[in-house]
Amino acid sequence: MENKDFIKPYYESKIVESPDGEEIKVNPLEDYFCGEAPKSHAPNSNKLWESFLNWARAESLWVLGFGTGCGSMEILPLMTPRFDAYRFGVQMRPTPRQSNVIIISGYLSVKTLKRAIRSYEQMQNPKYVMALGSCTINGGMYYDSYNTINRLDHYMPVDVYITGCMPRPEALLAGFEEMKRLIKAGKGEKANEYAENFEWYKANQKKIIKDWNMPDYNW
Amino acid sequence: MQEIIERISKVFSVEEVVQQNNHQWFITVPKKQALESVTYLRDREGFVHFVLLSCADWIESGKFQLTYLLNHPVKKIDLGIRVFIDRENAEMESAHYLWEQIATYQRELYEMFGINFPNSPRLTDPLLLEGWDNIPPMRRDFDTLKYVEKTYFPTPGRKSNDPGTYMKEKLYPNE
Amino acid sequence: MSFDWLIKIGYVLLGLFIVLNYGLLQYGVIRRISARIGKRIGVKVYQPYIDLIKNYSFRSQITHGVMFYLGPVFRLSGGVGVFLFMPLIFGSEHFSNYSFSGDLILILYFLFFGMLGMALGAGEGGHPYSFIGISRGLSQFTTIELPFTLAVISLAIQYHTFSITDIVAAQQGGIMHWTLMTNPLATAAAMLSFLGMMGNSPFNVVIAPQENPIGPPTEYHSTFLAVLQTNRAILGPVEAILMVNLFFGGATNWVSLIIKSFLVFFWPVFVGIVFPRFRVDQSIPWFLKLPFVLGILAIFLI
Amino acid sequence: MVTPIHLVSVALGTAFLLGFTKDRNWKISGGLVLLALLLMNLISGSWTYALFFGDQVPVQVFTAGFKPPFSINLQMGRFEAAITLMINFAGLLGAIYLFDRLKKAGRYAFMVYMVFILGLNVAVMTRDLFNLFVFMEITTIATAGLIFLVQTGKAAAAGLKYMIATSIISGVLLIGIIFAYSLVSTLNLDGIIDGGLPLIKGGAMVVFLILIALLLESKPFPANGWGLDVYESAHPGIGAMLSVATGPMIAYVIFKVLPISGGAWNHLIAITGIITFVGSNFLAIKQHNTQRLLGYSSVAQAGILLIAIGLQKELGHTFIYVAAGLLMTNYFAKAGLFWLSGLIKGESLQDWTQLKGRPVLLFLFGLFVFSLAGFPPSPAFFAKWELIMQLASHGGYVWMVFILIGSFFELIYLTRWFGQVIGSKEKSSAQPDLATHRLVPVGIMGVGLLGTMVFFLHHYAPDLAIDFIPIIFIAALFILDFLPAFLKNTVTILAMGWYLLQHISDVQNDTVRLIFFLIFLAGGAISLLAGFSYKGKRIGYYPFVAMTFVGLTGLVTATTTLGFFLSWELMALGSYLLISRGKNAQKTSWIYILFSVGGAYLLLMGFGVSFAVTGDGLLSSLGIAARALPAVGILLTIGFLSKIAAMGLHIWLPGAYAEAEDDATPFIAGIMMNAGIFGLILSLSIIAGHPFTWWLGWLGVITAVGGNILAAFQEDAKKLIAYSSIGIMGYILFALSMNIQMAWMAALYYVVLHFLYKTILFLAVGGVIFRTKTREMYQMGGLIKKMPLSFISVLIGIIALAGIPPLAGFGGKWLFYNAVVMNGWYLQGALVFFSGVVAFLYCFKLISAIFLGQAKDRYRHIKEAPVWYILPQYLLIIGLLIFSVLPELVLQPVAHALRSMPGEGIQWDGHFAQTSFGYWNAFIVMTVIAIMFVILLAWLILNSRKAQKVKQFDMVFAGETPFTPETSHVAYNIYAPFNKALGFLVVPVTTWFWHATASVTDASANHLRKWYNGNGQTYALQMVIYIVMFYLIIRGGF
Repeated sequence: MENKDFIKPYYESKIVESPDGEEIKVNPLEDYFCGEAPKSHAPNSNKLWESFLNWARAESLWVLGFGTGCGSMEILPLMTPRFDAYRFGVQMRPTPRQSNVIIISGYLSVKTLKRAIRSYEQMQNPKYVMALGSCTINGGMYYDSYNTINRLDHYMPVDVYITGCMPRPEALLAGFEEMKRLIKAGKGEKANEYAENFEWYKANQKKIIKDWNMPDYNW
Repeated sequence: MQEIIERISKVFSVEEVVQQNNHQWFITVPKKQALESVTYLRDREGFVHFVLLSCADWIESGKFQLTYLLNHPVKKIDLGIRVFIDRENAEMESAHYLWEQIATYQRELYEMFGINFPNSPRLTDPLLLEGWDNIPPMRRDFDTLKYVEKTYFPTPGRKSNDPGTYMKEKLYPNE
Repeated sequence: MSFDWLIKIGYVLLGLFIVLNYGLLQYGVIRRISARIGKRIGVKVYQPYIDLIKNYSFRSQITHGVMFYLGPVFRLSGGVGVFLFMPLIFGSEHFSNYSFSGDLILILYFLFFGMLGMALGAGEGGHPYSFIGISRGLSQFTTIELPFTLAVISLAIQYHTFSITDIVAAQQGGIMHWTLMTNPLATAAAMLSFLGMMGNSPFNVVIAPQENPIGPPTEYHSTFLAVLQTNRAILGPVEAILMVNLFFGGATNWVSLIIKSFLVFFWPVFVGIVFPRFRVDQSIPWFLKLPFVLGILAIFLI
Repeated sequence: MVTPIHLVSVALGTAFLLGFTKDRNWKISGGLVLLALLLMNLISGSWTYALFFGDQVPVQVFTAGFKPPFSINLQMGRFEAAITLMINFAGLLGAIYLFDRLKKAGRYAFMVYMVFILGLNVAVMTRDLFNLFVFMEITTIATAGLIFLVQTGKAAAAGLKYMIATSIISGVLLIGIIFAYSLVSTLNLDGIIDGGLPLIKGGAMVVFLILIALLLESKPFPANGWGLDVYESAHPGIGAMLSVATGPMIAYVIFKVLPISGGAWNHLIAITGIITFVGSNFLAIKQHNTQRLLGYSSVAQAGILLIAIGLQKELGHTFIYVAAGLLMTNYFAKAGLFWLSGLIKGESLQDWTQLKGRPVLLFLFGLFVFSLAGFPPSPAFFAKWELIMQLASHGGYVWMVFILIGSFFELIYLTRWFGQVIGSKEKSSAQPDLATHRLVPVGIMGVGLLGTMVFFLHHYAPDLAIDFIPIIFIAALFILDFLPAFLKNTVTILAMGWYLLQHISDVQNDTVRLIFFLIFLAGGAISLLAGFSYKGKRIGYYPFVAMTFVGLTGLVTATTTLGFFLSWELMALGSYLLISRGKNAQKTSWIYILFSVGGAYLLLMGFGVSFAVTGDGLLSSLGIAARALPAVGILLTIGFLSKIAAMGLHIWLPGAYAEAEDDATPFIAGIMMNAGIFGLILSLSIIAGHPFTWWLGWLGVITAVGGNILAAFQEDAKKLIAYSSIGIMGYILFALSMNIQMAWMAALYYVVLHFLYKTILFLAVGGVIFRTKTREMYQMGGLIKKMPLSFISVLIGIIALAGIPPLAGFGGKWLFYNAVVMNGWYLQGALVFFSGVVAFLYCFKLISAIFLGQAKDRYRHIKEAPVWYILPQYLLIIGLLIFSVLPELVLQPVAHALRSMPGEGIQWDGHFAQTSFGYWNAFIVMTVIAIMFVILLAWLILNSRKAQKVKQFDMVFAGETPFTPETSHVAYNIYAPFNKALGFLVVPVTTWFWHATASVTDASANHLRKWYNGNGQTYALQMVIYIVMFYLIIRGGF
């Protein structure tokens, strides 16, 4: 009862027949996805204007609701009356398109990394990464696990690290404050860094993600 | 419980009986009788709840030990059926027809230990490891640390402490 | 050469500016109030401004096609259009906008302009959740409109006109002349409809943030989203102003306009905080029960 | 003139001579027979000509040189001449057709054939009762001989049954004749009539015996099982003779003998006729054997002829046209069909698929079938028209109803048969037998039928006041059908344009008519442009297109009810034939024609009642009639409702629109549907204010709501638009039901609007289907990038449909609101607006499922719809935009035309429209919205000009990617929650009802036909029972 059809190799090339009987070759990776590499977007040349915009970006942190490891448990209380991150301009968004912050909350297995990269790439420039907990810094207690990464910054550019295993929500709030400070200081340009060092990041990612069945950049 | 063990011993050649505690027993049966005894326990003795299927790697004796843990919901007792299979070309009959969820356990064992369960549904679909290209990671001959050092850019200078000694040093330095 | 039209445009833009700011602040205040109900402190009152600026300040965008562009434009045109055809201040020639080009019916139908455009734009995004959200929204909207239509007809019977200005004029002279007092059934039906129109809980299954991430605008981001936000800041107050004009005596100055529309606007927010969400197949029959019956009574008892 | 006695002498002589020939000299015997028949034709032909067109007077021939009662007298009057001509002509063609059969059977067969013809001739001409009996006996025996010609057991059994039956008849007839002689001492018919038989004691019994015998001979339902068995098992050539030679003979004999009852029997005969007509047609529904079906049809035709004979007093001077129309149609068509059936291998109706791919035979087949069914311009059409009109004017409404019911049953099986032949997917593998001597008689009958049509058309021309040029044009298209399609398309379009220019002045003064005239012709010509996309010849497309449009224009230009009705039927037939060209259209087109004609019969009744009241057939006098009898208006209205597919009568529409060809649907749906509206305007304007219209208003509401909700649940693009049409028709019906000016303005506004956007939508969707080769919307998706032009037209179409400002659709809503409030139909109005919001559901589904969402692999290289599909769309879009900015172009003239209606209108001040309730300035609305839209678009583009273009799977999918376009395209059943909440409103009650009706009809017909069990004794018993029952009934009780 070998049933491998359940998950078909969807992205293999195939030939379909058009209504007129013409044969069409479809290569899903090229035909379904935009293959462009990311571009670096320079900040506005007007310093004053740019710092105004940075202020707005800093005061409006829309976080992608994406929990990777045990740290996601620490994000939920943020929104409760006790910690109330809303008052700092932080709120959760359900889609990466509308978010500008992604929190990698704790250990990141290879399988999750693939999804995290995809979500990160689907966010728009400027975007910020917050790494939560020791596991994202050096592997933490999973430093010798066969399936979790050790250092997040080899795969995506991290703006703020929050140490601890696990850090409490207060630490997270402090992290947000730090991130605001960085953005307002004009240092929140990691998205451009990612675009500029794109090949290095991609090589690292591809090194551990063996079944790479997606385009190099997920628009 | 004792009676159950006695009854089953009459039908199958039970090799070893271990009582873990008052409500948990383990018996070891030959590979050929494993699923028959599981079926027997389910249909005749009332062990209708399947708890888990697990594996231990006895690399020294070249065996994998599979444990089918069953639960008797009325008597509130567990009985584990242990089977030893060869480590080389490890293979076991699939038990998914007894409980459907066993198929998922078997997928896991296939992925983590490389045990083959012929005819088990979706056996080779990746469960946790997408695109794994090494020896199955739960086998004891797989060196995790070496693999990690090779693969995951370990932080230079990172130190690890044995939690036991480290806590003793920190908390009870005088003892 | 007369420059009256230029002056007219100037006042229209001024009105638009006021309404936009009012809308943004209003959303801030309402978020603040609902936070307080949840024992939180809540966002800054000017947080909607920041979000709006932030969204306009994204450096990169993606687009799925031409209709993806046009969707938000349709949506914002819908909002601004409703504003343009709505008389704001009774008795003020300048702040009655372009209401001379069409009456209440024009506004009722122009509300659909944005909806349709948004639906098409989101559809071009190709995201399954967008379609699900749209199909829910459209399904729900069919019956939301029904009590409101009945209320409008009831008003037409009562005042013998579809002109909003005339309806407001008929309500001048004290609270006892408001439609609220003279035709409470129609007011009730319309206010229940208004719950649905504003898309707050219990009628927010369209965007249902927990199960259907955010419905139609799933793919919308940065400037596109900012345009949608701009529209929300305009359309929300304008719809409230419509209710004020029809049922609460209209307004003769900006202060009373803002106070009244704020109170009207707060009504769906209040309900939304208190009640959980309906599924579509629950909300459709709901509108066909009490609000529909009220609407029918409003027609026959006026 | 040759004396008519030679008809006898030639036939008798030939039969005698044949005795001397030898079997192997078939050439001599056959030639002799043909020669004799030719001669007889010449004799009756010359008499016919002389009597009808010359100044010849009828003559009586006395065989023995004495006057009656001492000799047998033959009469040659107009009727005799015509009927003997029919008999002899059929005899000649039949002999040619049967030649090889007769040849094989030997000279005796020729002899029997001659005797048969002889018997028929004399039975027609004789004025002597006993002589009549003798020659009828001769005919009978000859017929039995001919039946035995097919040497099968079945034929032998049928022949035997025939003998049994006819011997009973002869017995009864003979007894009657004997008594008659004993009572009035003469056998001469005129003598008996003068003798006043019914007044003599016992005379009534004599009359009964004679007439019942003759009646039985005409095979009245239900005592006619023997006759049907004969039709079924005899050779088709013989069947034809029974139907077209014996039939007229019997009918004429009854006509001739009937006066002996002194008028007492006239209605009895008519009642027998109507029972036969309805019953036979009813039973024919279940027949699958061709010849048996034709037999039933022949019996039914005899029945309707009996009606005409029985009601000759009521018909007055029109009797001759009615009788001739019925007789001639049956004569040509039935002979043609019988003879055609001889060409077909196999006995079942299914076997007629052998005709596929043979256009000429198919044409003849269609010609015969539709003439029988009474479609114009067949003589039967005019005959039935006169029959209904005269019956109505004598208060014979019950007759009218039953005749129409019978006709409807007839229609059911005839059209189903036709549909099976042309709609069936598999073609019978057998080849028809195409011997020349069999084809020629069929062809001659076809030509004869056409000739009769011309004659009748010509006769009714002053009444019709129609233009013959279009009809000639249709005929020309039939003849020129071998030309390539694009040529025919060009010619058709040019002809329509020419006709428009020529005749626009006729309707210029009547805005309402002008609007419809323009929609029908200009709109039609534009929508026909799409036809240029098709290659090849498209045999049998353009003649029907032309027929439909001739019907449509006829509706507008007609001034008489007959002209209107003829156009209506022509349109129904043309569109039916167009729809039945679709690939899977067999069933739907059948349902379509049933509903169309069912509605048309109601119109016929309405016109009949109107004629009864006013005595003239002018459309303009309908109003006078309706004031006296509102039933006129109500009947007409219900008739027209079936055309606009009001709820309850709508089940034909979705299938018909969906299955018609993609370029035919736009003008069937967008243009032809307006015919129903035109009719409603006609009928509702004459009963305005009647309480009935209140119900109509509610029907409009139900139609609007039901149609729109159903549209939202469709997966088939064309069905979706079709249901949407039902919804719009509901709006219009609702508006027309209100008797105020504003509402009618709204209705006419909607007519123009619906024409514009529905044609645009159907053309656009048709173009998409042309490329994708599927109608299921969920199989499409993402086509916006491949077909942007189609997308834009659908977008504009749905914005207009949904009534969103600034496009013209809003005007409709605005007028509607005003009308609803002015008329006080608040609740109905609100429900109609509810349905308007429901329209959003299907509008969005239509555009999103096709154009938005995920593109499928198979359409990756698809091209934009053909330019000939796009072009008409954009022409119409230009029209729509002009109409949107300047609605007063239509509204002002309409208001002028409607100024006599109650209620206020719109005050115009430039572009500014005002009523006592509201105001609207389409021009400024459009300007404001356009400027604002452009500014906002510029603002967005300014802010996101650098946006990266991405492809279909570049979307957020919870960290995953979609698997396939198919699984990510949300288009199937997307309104499931809506269905769960409100689906109960649209449970298919109507469909259940019609299905139940159909199955009850079917089952009862199935049950009833067991009456004919094929047993000769039973048949004899049935005849005896019939006689007894008849007697008891006329005696007034049991």
